[in-house]
Amino acid sequence: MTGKDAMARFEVYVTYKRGIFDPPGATAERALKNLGYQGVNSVRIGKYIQIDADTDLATVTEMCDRLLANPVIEEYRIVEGEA
Amino acid sequence: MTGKDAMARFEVYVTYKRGIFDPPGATAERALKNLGYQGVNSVRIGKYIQIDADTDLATVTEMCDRLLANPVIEEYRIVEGEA
Amino acid sequence: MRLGVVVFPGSNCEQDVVHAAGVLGIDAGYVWHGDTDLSGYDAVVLPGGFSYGDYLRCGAVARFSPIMSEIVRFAERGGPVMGICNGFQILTEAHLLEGALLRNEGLKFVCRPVHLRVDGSCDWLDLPLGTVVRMPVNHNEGNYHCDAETLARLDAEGRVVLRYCEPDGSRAQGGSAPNGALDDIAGICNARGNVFGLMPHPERAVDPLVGTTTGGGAFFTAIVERLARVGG
Amino acid sequence: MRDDLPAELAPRLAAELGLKPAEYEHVVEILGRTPTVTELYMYSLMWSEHCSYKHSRTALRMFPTEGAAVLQGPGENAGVIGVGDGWAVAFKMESHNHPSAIEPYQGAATGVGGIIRDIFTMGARPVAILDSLRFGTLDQPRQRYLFESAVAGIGAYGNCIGVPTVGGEVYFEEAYEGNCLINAMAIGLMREEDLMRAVAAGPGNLLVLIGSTTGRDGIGGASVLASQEFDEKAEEKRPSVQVGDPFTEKLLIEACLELLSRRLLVALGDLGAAGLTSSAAEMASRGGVGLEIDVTRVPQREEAMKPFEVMVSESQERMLAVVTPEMLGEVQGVCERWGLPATVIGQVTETGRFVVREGDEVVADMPAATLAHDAPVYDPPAERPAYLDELQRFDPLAELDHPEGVEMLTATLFDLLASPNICSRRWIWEQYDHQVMLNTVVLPGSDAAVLRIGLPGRCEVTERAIAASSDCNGRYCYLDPYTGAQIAVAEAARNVACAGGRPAAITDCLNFGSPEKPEVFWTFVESIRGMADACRAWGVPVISGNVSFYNESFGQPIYPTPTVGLVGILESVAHHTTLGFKEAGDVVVLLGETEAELGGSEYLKVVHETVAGLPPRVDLDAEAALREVLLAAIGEGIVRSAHDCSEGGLSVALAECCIAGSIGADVHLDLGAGDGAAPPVVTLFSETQGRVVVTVAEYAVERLFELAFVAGVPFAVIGTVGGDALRIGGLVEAGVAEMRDVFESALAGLVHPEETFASEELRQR
Ligand SMILES: Nc1ncnc2c1ncn2[C@@H]1O[C@H](COP(=O)(O)OP(=O)(O)O)[C@@H](O)[C@H]1O
Ligand SMILES: [Mg+2]
Repeated sequence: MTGKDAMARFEVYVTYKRGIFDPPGATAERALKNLGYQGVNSVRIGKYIQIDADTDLATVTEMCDRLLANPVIEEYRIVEGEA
Repeated sequence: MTGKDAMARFEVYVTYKRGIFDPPGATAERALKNLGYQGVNSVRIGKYIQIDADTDLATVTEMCDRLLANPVIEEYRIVEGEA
Repeated sequence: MRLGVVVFPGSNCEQDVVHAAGVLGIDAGYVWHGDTDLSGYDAVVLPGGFSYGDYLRCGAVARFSPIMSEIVRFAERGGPVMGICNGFQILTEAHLLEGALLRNEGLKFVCRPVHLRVDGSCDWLDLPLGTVVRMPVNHNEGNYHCDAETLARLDAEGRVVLRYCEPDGSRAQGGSAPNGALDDIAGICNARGNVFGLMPHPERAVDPLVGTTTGGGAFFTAIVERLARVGG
Repeated sequence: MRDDLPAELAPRLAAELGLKPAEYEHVVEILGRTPTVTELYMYSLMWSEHCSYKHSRTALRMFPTEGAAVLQGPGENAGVIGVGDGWAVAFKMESHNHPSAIEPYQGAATGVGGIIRDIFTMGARPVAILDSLRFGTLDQPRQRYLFESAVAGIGAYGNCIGVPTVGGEVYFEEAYEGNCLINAMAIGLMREEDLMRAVAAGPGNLLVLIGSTTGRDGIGGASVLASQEFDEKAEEKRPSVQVGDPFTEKLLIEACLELLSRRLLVALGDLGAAGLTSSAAEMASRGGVGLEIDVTRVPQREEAMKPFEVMVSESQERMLAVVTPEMLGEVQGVCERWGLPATVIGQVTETGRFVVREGDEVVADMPAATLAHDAPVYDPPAERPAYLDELQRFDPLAELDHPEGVEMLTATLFDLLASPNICSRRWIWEQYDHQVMLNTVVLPGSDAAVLRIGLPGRCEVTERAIAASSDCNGRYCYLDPYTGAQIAVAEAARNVACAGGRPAAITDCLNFGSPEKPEVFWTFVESIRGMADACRAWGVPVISGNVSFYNESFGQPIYPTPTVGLVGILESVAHHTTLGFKEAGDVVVLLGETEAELGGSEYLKVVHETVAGLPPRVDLDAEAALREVLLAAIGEGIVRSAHDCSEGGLSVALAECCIAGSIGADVHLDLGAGDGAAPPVVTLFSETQGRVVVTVAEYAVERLFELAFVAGVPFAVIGTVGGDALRIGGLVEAGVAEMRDVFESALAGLVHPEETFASEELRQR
């Protein structure tokens, strides 16, 4: 756990919830297959957000809920590390 | 290392190279500060791509070089795991 | 002389280019992305639109269309190629032009007329330097970027053909550049000068009835004139 | 036949799905047995308000729907009128209010997708979109978020499919705070002989599903959401949000139009609310045939989907075609070329029954026509709302103090120009591609958009053009729904006439609260009566439309909002007219007369924070006469500019003409003298209908006077174009540049106050 004063890096992974259609992912999947990568089974495209901040996990969670992810259709995962 | 026949999950993180202006990231940073999160130092927004495929790391690297990332502006990192 | 206008899945300005060509008396036809043959065409336009929905990255998927290998060969032979908007993005993804087009700085799609200053010339487009033209832009990813070295080279070789500017041709202020492009770059050409890409839409500035502006015609007639000169 | 629903559980599931007990009994009666799960889902959705119009059907019969030009009236996916020279135009408006309130970006985007499919289903190429939007006031962050996201979503979809968004309207009122309105209208163009109807025929013919795969997204989405009141529970309904895929839509447009023009299809229908169920049931019932569908043949993007899920999924970007077995190969070839799956999922039968199988097992078997036609019809009680008396009794002139003198009146004009309901909408339409297809002759920002008629790229342009406008002032409708609805039609018609178009037909989107509340239902019926009377008087039929009920939050209904989308015809595109003043020296004429009508005005709202009084009256004959004079003058080529007076009244109209033309004007308005003198606020801000500001060159003044005089339309020369300020003698002194600054920057300023920025754009990937 990073203290209140040190800069930490939070990595946020935002993806569509299960069951929500992901057109960019579907298009990338088709494109990869067309390029000959037959082993590809599925592609999903989400967001990867790096936040360098002097704050804590609870606050980053709040940021996600308020701004960075759209709770209606997306879910997210936060990983905390060193900046 | 996953064998040629098992399905693996490759997680690809695509980010802008250093020095490339990232408009969504910059806007998110400003917005978070405006929302009162003063501790935020920097926000970068990239792509998080999940590929479930029966293939190997070298091939996924090739996919990134050819399609999933644009080497002129982006760099990427691949993490291999279980599907 | 016949202009080939490439149709990718998701292109949506191909018909506008053909219409503009028609107004200018230029013969034009459609080239299907899945084809591999450009014979019969003397120049190629990659039109605007949203090839493959602009998903993943604008132009990233379209550049692998079968026709693209042929377009690369056509360009290598010196054939005139113009990429408009999404066409410009595809040309950069295909490495026929340097740099890349990022999200607009304001994060908004922008459809409005802009002023452009001619700052360079390409092989077939040779408007007097300093000329100011007005044409609409219509994009979400028109924010041109390249590294410092490339920029210096483009500048030194006079390959920045168009820059966003003020109506009097002076440097674009605040809101005048629609997308935050590096050095206000709106259009560039390759080293040889035959491949030209631009974000604004010249085809929307040809027919006076539906153009708020005129001045786009020169971009098409220039190709014809060049071909007439070299006997294409 | 699968028997998967114990008789004692069936009524419970029915109730959960929104079927009333009597409706459930009716289903049992039709089937003669306990329904299966799949059947219950199918009936409940088809008989939902959204799909069956059970509360509105009777009232909608008041609309005139016939006319010489009408090729297809209400009842199909879109209405169609002939516009001359063998060209026809299909158009329709539809709401996506409830999905957008939950997820504004995707809700608005998929709203555009849905209405576009209605258009090309008819065989028409979509050539224009208009969007009609209502939000709460922009001082609320949530409202800014909804507004920004909805605009971004509409843009993202329309821009991607290459159909220009050429116009629309937006209002910000407290009444829409808990329930925004997102109405989208689409217009398509075709040759008359290409008109296609979604009528299944020919037993043995194949049902082919074209486009996207089917997932659980949007199960019960639009239909469930749009048929229930909107409250906290809305949050729980979230999984039904759908994500739009405009790229696939673009491919569908191209593939379907190619299939239709090559005459490869027997019928084509789009999958909208209630998905496959509705599309198939409607096609079958129109054709009087039966259908059989095997859900295992439907390409699915999720594991273990139940038959009912497949049947009611609202996954976007899908079309259902009826194809003869001989044509199947060719149809699949066309689709493959466009990169679209085209899968046989069943066939047409002669039984008249809608049969659903899961492999060999029958999971639903019912008379097809009962799904589409046997929904109950309700005639709910209507009662005039009690609040109307008090609201209407309010007399703005007597009960309020009004600004006077040049300084205060000018300041008031500036306040109005900056009002979110009046200021420039440039911030919106610059996010929309409004020019693609190269047909947009009059761009957004004028009274109506003008599109020349011609299919893109073929240089097949004609002399003709169409003009389109969407209008509805909900505040007027709140104060008096009958008059308010008439004004909606009147304003749309006036806008189109100002652009040079003769009104031809309308579509509508009727947005109201719960029809089960007598006071709401009364406003609904009154609105229809108002629109119908205006349409009948002017010979302008209603050819399509949509009803959106249950627009309420926490029991509070929105303003009655019967949005009108009107299309008019220009015999010659050369006659297109815009609002901006053109040349110094031109003479400014006011056609029509100003009355003391401040009730419901933007002036009352902005200056006095009051919404009360009687809305302006409508004189149906005077409106028609005014349009005729205008169209005659435009046809003679003497009109330099034309702009109608709407919100903000004459002063705002004059200011808009100056701003658009970048030139001032000197105006003198006769206030009368002594006791009869009109208060300046009436002259400047009254929103009396039936008025148009016209400019003509000096030589043409007399001719315009003649035309007006003969038609009995009040005519007054009120000034001259010129200078760099709008001067209204003794009342207003306003520089054009200052007015432009305020007018053009107001909306952007309200959307992007520095303290917050929560934009959907961040969420686009
Ligand atoms: N939501 C919108 N989308 C696109 N254009 C819009 C929108 N709202 C307004 N406009 C355009 O702005 C102009 C002014 O709109 P409005 O004030 O509603 O005009 P009017 O009072 O003449 O009906 C029109 O050209 C209209 O089409
Ligand atoms: Mg108007």
